[in-house]
Amino acid sequence: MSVDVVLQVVVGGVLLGGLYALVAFGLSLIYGVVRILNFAHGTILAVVGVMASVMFASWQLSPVLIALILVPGVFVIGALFYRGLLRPLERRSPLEATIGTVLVTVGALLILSDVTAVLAGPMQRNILLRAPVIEVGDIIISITQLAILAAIVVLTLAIHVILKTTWFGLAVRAVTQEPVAAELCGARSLGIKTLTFGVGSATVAMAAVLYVLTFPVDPYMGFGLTVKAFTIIVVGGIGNLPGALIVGVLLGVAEGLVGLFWGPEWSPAISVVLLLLILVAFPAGFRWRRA
Amino acid sequence: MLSPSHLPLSATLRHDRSGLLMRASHVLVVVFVVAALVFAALGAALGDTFFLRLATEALILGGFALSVDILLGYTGLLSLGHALYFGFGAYVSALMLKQTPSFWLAMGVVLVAAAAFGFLTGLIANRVRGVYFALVTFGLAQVFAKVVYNTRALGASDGMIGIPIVPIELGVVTVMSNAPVAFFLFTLGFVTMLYAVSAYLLDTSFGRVLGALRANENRVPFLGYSTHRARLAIYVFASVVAALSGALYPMLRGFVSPELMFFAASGNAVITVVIGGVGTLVGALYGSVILTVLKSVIGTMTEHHLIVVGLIFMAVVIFLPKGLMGFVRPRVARLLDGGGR
Amino acid sequence: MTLRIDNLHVHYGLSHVIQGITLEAKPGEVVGIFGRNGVGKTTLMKTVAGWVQPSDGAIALDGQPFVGLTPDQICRHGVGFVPEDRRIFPGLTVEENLKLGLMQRNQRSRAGDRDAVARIYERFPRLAERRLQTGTTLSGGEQQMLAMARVMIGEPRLVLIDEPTEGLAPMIVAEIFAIIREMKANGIIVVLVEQNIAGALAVSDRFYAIERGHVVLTGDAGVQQAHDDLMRAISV
Amino acid sequence: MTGTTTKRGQQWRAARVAVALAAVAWLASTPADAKLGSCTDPVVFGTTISETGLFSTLTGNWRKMTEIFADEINKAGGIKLSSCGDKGVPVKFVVYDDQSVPATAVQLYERMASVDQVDFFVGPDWSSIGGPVPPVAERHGIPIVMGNVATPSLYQRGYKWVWGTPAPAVPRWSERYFDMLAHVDPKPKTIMFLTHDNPVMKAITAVWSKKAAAQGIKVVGEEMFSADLKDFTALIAKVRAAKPDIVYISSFDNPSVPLVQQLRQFKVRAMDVHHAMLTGALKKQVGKDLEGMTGELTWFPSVKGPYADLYERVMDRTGITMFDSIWTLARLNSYLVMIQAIEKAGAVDREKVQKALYKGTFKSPAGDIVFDEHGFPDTGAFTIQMQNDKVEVVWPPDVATAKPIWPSPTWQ
Repeated sequence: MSVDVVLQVVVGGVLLGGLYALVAFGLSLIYGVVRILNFAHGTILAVVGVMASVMFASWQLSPVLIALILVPGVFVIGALFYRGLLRPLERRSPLEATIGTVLVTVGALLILSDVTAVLAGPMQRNILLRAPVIEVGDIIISITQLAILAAIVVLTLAIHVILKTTWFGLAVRAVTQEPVAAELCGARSLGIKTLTFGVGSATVAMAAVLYVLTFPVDPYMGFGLTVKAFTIIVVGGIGNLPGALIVGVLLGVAEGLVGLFWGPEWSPAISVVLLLLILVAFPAGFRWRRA
Repeated sequence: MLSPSHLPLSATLRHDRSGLLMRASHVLVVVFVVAALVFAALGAALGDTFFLRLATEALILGGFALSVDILLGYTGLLSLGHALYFGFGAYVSALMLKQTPSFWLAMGVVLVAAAAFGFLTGLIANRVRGVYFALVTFGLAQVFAKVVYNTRALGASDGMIGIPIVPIELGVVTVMSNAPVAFFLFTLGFVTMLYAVSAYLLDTSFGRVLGALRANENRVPFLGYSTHRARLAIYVFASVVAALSGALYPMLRGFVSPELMFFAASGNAVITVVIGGVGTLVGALYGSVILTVLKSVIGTMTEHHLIVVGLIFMAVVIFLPKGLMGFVRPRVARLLDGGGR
Repeated sequence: MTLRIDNLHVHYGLSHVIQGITLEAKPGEVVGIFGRNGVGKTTLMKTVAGWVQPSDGAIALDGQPFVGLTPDQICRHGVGFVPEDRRIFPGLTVEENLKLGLMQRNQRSRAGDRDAVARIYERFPRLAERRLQTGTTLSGGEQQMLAMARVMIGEPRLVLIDEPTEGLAPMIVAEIFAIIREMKANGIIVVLVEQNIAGALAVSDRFYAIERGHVVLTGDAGVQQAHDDLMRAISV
Repeated sequence: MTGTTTKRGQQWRAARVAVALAAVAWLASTPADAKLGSCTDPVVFGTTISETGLFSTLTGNWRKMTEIFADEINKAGGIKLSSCGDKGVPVKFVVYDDQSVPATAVQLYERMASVDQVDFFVGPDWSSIGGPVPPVAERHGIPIVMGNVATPSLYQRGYKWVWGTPAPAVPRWSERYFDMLAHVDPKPKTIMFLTHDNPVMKAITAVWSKKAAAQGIKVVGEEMFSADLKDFTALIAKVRAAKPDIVYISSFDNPSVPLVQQLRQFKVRAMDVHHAMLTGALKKQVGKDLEGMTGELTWFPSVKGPYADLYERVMDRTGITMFDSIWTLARLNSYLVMIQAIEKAGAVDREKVQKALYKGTFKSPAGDIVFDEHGFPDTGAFTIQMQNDKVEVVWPPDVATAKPIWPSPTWQ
């Protein structure tokens, strides 16, 4: 196997992994602040991806414009989903609340996937931009890929800056680390949770638009992505975005290399296996412990 | 805190209350069985096969849901991959029956194999709690389903077909697995037996430890039980109940396919329990009948059944959090209580 | 400006933890709450702060009823709570911890925030030295200082302090009592739960002794006879 | 005693519920009015279509197509029965959605056998569903002609009532393509197989990699991928390293969409890229990237055969083309074969129809369907190529609409 082949796979893996990391950011924010594992998280990517490609196919809108239309919409829907359906469950006993949130988010997953499949068809779609490619030796990188990579970097930095410098970011970090203390300080927990659900969903929506620019989406692919994103935040640490970025990229590269050396049919399985191994090895290692 | 003298009193009160509820469950099972017998009589009189076989499937899935309720209702563990054990039972049974069509041998092997399999996988799953438990069980089921899906010897994605008709010797009578009425009655008896064993086990002191386990995880070690071992034991038991129910599936339908292990199957069992009522045991049986009827009607009426299923999912969780039995059972208990005095 | 607790009852499941407590505190007053472990002192504090919902009774600050409000709402009505385990944000810096305390204020400006942080640093030079360290790297005494500073920066009207001196060196204990005196001087109502009875009585104006969810004794902290009664009431 | 009355009340209520349930079930069922042996009542065909789930992309509009098919047959006078004095009897369909789930399909065929009391079964499709359904037909003694169930071993289980019309059958899938490869210039020397992880596709690769080697084309690689793979970089890197003359993609159309796109993006070069399932659905999704690729088509209107007009009318009225929906031929063939079998039998009689089907030969627009003793047919396919954004049949030459362009210029 030549070095070029391996490098080509690594480049593809970095790109895919960066997108995984973006998906994981949203899940990490939501899980950290609201403590609900949103099983429908990855499905948002699938659904928004399908919508974006339909919009592109029917009206030839530019992907930037599509993002500007879809992302705020998803923000609002995410926030309403939390307020309308999940928030009322928090009043129940912890066990009932856990079961309730799992079932409601799984129910949302089923409905979202199926409604999308009915309206847009169950097939795969993407936005194909015919961009020139750069050839470095035997390695091929398209301009689209470079643009996506740049967008991932910019978005990651933007989220990082928001978390580090704004009041919202401070509150998010505080609630993630010490929900009790944050409320003691007067942080408006309902507002922060609602906002976080919106922001987390909007982050996936952005990832979705970038994703369909090179990889296809279909309405039923979401759950696999949720598992990947969850693997990433479990390994990288909840609320730790740089960690998520590194782990996401490593996961993307690992999937590529497993495909290269072992067989592509096993690529989608490694995140599940990795997740199982981590949870078995460190059953409580990733739960935030008070110092 | 309370004075020590208060504790035993409240504990007895609570036990009486749960005992009453359990008795209400038993009454509801009797009602269920009677209704099923009436249904069987009707079916036999009208010479029906389809509805009887559909009802038999509902019973089998009810047994599967029962095992999910044992976990969810009695230890608070939400499994999203319990179809793994249902499918395991179905596959082991199918493999055995293709070798020798002996019912008791197949069931025996399923019992032993499922206990061993449940123990090994339980060691993994029981390392984590809460939402992580849901995720690990989901992951385990996915990995195994993928392996089955890719294994030629197990029929891969096509599954295994051609499971022979099995004679079930019951001493005086022999039930053929393709006889609609007889096999329905046999399955009814079998699932009722699964219910009775589960109810008995959960009513022993061991069962009450589990109840305490759910109520307060940190306090149980002081009672002198190992929470980990108790949890593992119930996990193995639930796996065996699921596998024994699954073992009947190939006898009814004559085939097994990897879909039996997929998330949809696990998810269905969870909805069944939630619709029926978590922690009631009998709710699993009622829930299964309701869901089977619903899906059968929806399935022939609309092409978009998943949307409907998803909506039912959410609606039940939001509006009927205690399920059907959570609503009915306390009323029956009150009647029983009134009748006792 | 008074805190009024009227016939408060709290249940944890089946146990009746607080069984009708009535209590009052005025601005500039330090009220000590004493009792053995597990008699409901911490529960009382948590109930005032909104962490536990009472099953009966009323709590009001300045005529504003608290029952039914969420902890963050109560907090923004001017109630600061320094819990026993301090609840420092482990991954945030000292300065970020302090800034979170500012969320308690209802009227805020950039300049006001900056001034408030600067004033706290003046008062707590140790925290200024460690402003960019994360919460976990602080010593126990420093964490307690930070917890109290985080409450003070929000300019509360009522401060609930639960076991502030537990496990700390005598020098720091003295410092903590000094801070409580400053709060009192600023006209803040302080409700203090403390095992160090002698030290606590020295800063308190009045005290309540609690036994099995009831107030069994109340008295003036400045009177020696009351001290003796208190010791009798809460020891066996 | 209140206790006993309560219990009795419960039982009464339960009995009422049971009766109500049975009544609801009865109402929910729609018993068809067919009578075996009758000359006036319609002949009822029972079938399921995978309208939702995994295979739903492959069955667009089939319910409507089925109704239109019945309509066309009935307009032409229905099924001619000699036992009824060559009087035509209308045909009627009972159609359910099997949700692409074997268990659901089995339930529905049971239902059609006992509740709807259909006369004959046609369909279903796909091997995973075609496996468990035949025992239902066997148990009830109802002849079944399945559609796209292409795995030969499924038929070799000693069934008496089971036939199928998959087109093409796996052993003859790429027959004409490999015939073409033997005639083109320059001759390809190497081939690489990229296989979708699915039993049918794996079977195709197994058959045709052997055939390629026998024909002197060296197999330089065989790679598998799963349906949910989105990033094919690793696989394509291997293709680029192996430099095969022919890239043979053995995959359903949907999972290979990103593969085709990424093959183009990474500028893979070859004489030809062949797709075992080059369909309109694929074309809709990858567009121009398909240009120059070759594939199989089961039937094309230019191939005039018996019943070609009927099929064209049905497809026109439904609004589908064979290229958009390549599985349509086998589906329609299953209907057509059953109708011919009933006409041969001369009566609506399951036993006589069974005898007519056994080792029978039936007409279809794509050529004769000849059943072996297991009920498996012998049907091939035509080789097509995308030329100037249009589908052209390029092999065999006698029915071709265009000459093959070789080597395919878009892959240079």
